[in-house]
Amino acid sequence: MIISILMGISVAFFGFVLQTSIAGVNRKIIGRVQKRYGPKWYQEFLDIFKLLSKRSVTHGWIFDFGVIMALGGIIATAMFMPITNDLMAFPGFDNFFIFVYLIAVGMLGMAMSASGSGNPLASIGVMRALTTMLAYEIPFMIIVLTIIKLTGHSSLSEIAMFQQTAVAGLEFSGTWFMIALPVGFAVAFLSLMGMLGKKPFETYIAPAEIASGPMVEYGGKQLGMLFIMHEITVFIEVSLFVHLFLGGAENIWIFLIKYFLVYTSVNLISNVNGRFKIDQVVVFFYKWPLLFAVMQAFVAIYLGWVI
Amino acid sequence: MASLEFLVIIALLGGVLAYLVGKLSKVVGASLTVLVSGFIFVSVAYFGLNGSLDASITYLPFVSFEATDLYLGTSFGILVTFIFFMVSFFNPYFVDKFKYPSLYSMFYLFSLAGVLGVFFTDDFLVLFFFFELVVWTSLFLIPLGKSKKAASWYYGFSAFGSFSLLFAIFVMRNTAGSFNINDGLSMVGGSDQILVFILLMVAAFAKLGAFPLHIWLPKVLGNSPDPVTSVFSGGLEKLGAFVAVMGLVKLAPVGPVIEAIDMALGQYLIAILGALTIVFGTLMAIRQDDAKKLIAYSSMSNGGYILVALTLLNDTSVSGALYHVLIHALASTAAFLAIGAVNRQTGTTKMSELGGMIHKMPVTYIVYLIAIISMAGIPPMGGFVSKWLIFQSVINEGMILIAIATFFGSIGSFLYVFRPLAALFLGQELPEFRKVIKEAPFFMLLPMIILSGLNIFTGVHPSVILQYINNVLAELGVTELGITTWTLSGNNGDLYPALIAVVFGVGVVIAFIIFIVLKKSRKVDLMDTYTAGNFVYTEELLHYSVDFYAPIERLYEKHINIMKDFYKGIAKKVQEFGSFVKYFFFTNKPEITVLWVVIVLGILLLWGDLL
Amino acid sequence: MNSMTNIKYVSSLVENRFKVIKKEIVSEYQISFEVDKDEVHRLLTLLKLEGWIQLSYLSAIDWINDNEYELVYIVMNWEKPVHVQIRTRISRENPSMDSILPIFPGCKYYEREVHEFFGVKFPGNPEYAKQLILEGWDDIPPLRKDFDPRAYSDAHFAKREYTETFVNLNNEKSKQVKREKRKERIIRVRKGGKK
Amino acid sequence: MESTKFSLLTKEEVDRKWWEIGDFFRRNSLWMLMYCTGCCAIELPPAMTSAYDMERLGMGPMATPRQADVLLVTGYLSLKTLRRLIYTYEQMSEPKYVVGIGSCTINGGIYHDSHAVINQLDQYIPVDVYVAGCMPNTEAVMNGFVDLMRLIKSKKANGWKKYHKNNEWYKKNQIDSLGEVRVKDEFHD
Repeated sequence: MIISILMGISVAFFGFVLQTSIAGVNRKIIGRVQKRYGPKWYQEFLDIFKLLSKRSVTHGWIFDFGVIMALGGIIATAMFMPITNDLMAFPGFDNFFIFVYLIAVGMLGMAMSASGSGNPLASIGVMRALTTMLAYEIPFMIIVLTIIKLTGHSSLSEIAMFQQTAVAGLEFSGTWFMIALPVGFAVAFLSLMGMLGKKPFETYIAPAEIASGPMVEYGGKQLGMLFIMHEITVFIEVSLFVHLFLGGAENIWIFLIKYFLVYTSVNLISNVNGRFKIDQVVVFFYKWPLLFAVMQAFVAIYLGWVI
Repeated sequence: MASLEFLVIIALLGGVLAYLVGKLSKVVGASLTVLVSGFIFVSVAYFGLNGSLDASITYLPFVSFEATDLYLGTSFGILVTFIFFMVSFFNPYFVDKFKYPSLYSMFYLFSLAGVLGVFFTDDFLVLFFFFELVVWTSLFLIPLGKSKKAASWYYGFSAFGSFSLLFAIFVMRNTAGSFNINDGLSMVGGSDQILVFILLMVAAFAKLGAFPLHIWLPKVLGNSPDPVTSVFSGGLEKLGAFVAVMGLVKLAPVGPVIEAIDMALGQYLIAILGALTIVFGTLMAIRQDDAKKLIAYSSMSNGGYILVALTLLNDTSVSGALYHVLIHALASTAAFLAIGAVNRQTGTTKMSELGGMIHKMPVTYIVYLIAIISMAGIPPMGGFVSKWLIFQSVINEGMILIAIATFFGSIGSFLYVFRPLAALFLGQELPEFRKVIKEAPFFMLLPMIILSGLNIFTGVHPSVILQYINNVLAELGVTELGITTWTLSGNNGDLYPALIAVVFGVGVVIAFIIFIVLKKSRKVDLMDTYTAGNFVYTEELLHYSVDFYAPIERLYEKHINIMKDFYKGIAKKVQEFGSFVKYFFFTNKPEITVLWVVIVLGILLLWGDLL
Repeated sequence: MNSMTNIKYVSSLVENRFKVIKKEIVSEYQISFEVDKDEVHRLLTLLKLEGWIQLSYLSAIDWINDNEYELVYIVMNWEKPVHVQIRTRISRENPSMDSILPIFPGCKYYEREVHEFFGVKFPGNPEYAKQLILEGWDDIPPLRKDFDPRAYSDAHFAKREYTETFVNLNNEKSKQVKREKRKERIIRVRKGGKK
Repeated sequence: MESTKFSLLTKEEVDRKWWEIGDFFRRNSLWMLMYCTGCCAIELPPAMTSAYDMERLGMGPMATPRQADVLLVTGYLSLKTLRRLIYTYEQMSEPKYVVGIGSCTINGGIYHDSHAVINQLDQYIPVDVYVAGCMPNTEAVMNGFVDLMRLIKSKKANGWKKYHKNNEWYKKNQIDSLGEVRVKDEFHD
């Protein structure tokens, strides 16, 4: 038990280091796309440690407690995440729903803390974040429903294994769901962009509009902890995607490559986009992605048409 | 051995006694409800769990109770008496505000007696009698609050439900030959079965406040006094779930089986209605301004989950439904009690008028926080386990449309439960409440803390309770859920709730260590916030609580009155039809009467032999 | 072309009914009339009825040599694209002008601004004396010609002191006199200033 | 025994070491709050975008004073603006630095004789780096930032400490020029 928990903590730490480095590399890539030199690849680390070294302000106990709850919830979620087929802390309990709902603890903590700061812009940001969540989760969940129904497992590593090797008795096994469910993949990719708060859907951050939304009152260590939380959240969401659609990973290098590709493509796409209004986000997700998700689910579950 | 009859008589006599004592002293009369309901809860729980409840009848006429092995009734009975007991702690504090305080105590205990009767009887007529007892007593509890009209809405829908229940009873009596519940439900068949199914479902929907019979629920829950609201949400609504279990699980599945999803048509239609209940409740809850109404709509939405889960009829779903009944009773009662405490201290539950209660009422805040975490289905609280079970079965059946609704309800619940949290407790501390507000008195906090503890316990160690629910499943003829001491196994994966709680604890400890080793923060005032450099001196200007979800409300606000307009339209059509009939049949114009006489005579002359 | 007919229309409209002291066609979209102080309200009422429904601007000019303020009202018509300037002169001693609040309610803030920067009083506007832009101003209104901004600046704001000395090349007599006056005023302000 | 090579560090020395490590992070990740009061702000877009690319130094714009490290004052400051600037400066989390860009912040520039514009910024809040010029070149602006980094490295950029130490002096100057910093009228309720 203790070893498993230590293992989980190291998974969370690995996720933090990995995502922070890849985010730095991505900043460099985006810089090059914009014909700039770009920052150092370890710039994100510098930013986070700088924030942790500053002296911040606090608005009362709920302001701090929310931040602790947010970071704690996200670390706990990351501890369940499998990295490769056999590199995980709690084999058998990496249930998909744990990730979806345990991540919400972190979100709730952050929302609570932001509202507790007494700044109206923070509350507006929280409102927008929750509304965006209502928009992107449902198409994503429908696609995941399809996957769980097809594989018969809700455990991430089992789903990944299912995609890696073709077993004789199992239908559809052996192909990545990225290829098996192409429409679903596209929908889930859009949802992933919403989850990561990337650009057409970054309505709840909107620095020029509501002064970075929920984070408006944070500075110093609270903001640093929220940055760590954000990096781990991105790690969870992207690796969720890797395991669900890209067939997981046999070893750590494959995981790194897949992870890098998914995150970089999300980033590149988001960088050529503007920003939606909040009601546009909802209408967008409930129009085509939801329709296509339902179509894909129907076709795959009832008709059995899977590539 | 404790006799059920004895408990019912205790409740009734206690009610009368509370009335008499309440005439002398309001508070003592109300405190009597705590003692009586506490006694009843303890005896039901102790003897019920031992399986040694006595069903024999000596004094009460016509009444008969089930033999001891009734797990379903016992589990519901323990839950609802527990809710009554917990809420009764609030009675002494609220009884001053009522117009008829002694009557309040009496009716409170009478409805407890009714609830006991409903859950433990084996006779349909007795069930109907106690059902009506609950309806009539609770009917008089509602108008003690803000609105008398809410009571009439409640009465209208309840009467509709009661009559359809009565009709179903008569139909079953016709086939089974006796009023015995199990005989009636198992022997009825053919077209009678469809009729009984529909009638029972109407009764269940009316009591549970499910779409399309939901209109009374927010009105009653929003307007009745706070303890009554809590009792309704945690206790009395569960009568509907009880009737739904009868109709959906005990009765054989109704209608032709749909091949693709392997489900009977009747069940599927109920599942669709349940899904609509979830979506409708969620959307309406998002746009409420009154915190009580908001939680009321959330109760409606959770009722939808129970219905959806009961229709699926497999081990995970039925156990999920029964567990959800428990979880929702605990969570929504805790939430209503927390809001009730705020209401008592401030005098309002409008979210646009309140703010910053956390600084004065931190315990109430924590209670509410735990309650909403459970309600939104976030681990490590109980709501996660029940929602996990329900999702497992929904996904396993592959029902896409139902799944959309359940996912929507679950994500939407984050939205609406967060709203009172932000508006009542967080945000700026408004000056008009700053001085007068104190934390609620200890005996109000006690039930809230107990409920919170149970909310956590149900999420960390659900096996104990699910073990008991497995007995209920066996009794209902459903396969039992796979449980070990710590893990649950669903259709496509296992869950280890305690592990999640431990890991969450580890995460929080790590975060806390990071927080504590870093430099200490400088404390600033709540008003010292980023305002783009402007000087703001008024708290209201920095408190965002009016029209919180305006952007998303705007997308559907034109369509919110659909059901109300539908009922109004029906009422109008009935009225028109009535005047039409009146014009032709009950007119005072002689020529029309003559015409009818001629037509009737003509028909008799021509086809009289056939009639 | 059409615009010139608009100009003609408005000038005939005004000149037939009012005694115009001075008329100037600024451009094909703008015309200016100078009228007597008493006629402003009637003229603005007429123009509003004729479609000049928007008060675009209200300001003042300080003609210190004439010992007069000139108030300028600019109104705009959305159908006939012509800005009409109504100019009127009021005395500089105890300057006062009846408010046009009943005609154009939007003048509320313009009048407050003019009062703040020139000290013109607007009886009829209950709030004209309230502070609008200058927060906590304690001197004579700053856009008056007899207000010396430099002296105010020297008295209130610390100047950077340089160790090097600079020679003033343009050392004419008249400037010296001015400088002397300014110094006196600085001392006066420092003594009399509220701060 | 008297020749112990490895002596324990005292608490001050440990603190100093930590502070130096912190300084390394701080100078490589300067987040700016741009208080674009005047025309010098036009020099910031070229400094941020591909021409000079501020991000390679780890600098970037931030939305609120709580998150920022550097307060950038670009150009003249009217009395009204100065009130807000002081309020904003006090909201920033420490350590915090101020960069004044343009002549107006140094001695009033071309607005030196205006009744509404202050002349010398460092009378009211401590300024770490000035960038002279009306307006300064983008190279000069970038150079100013590099100077600030150098100052942080050599521990000379301690304006925020001065503000604590000489708080009464700053407050007196503010009150002398502004009357009161936090104004209250009909627009602030």
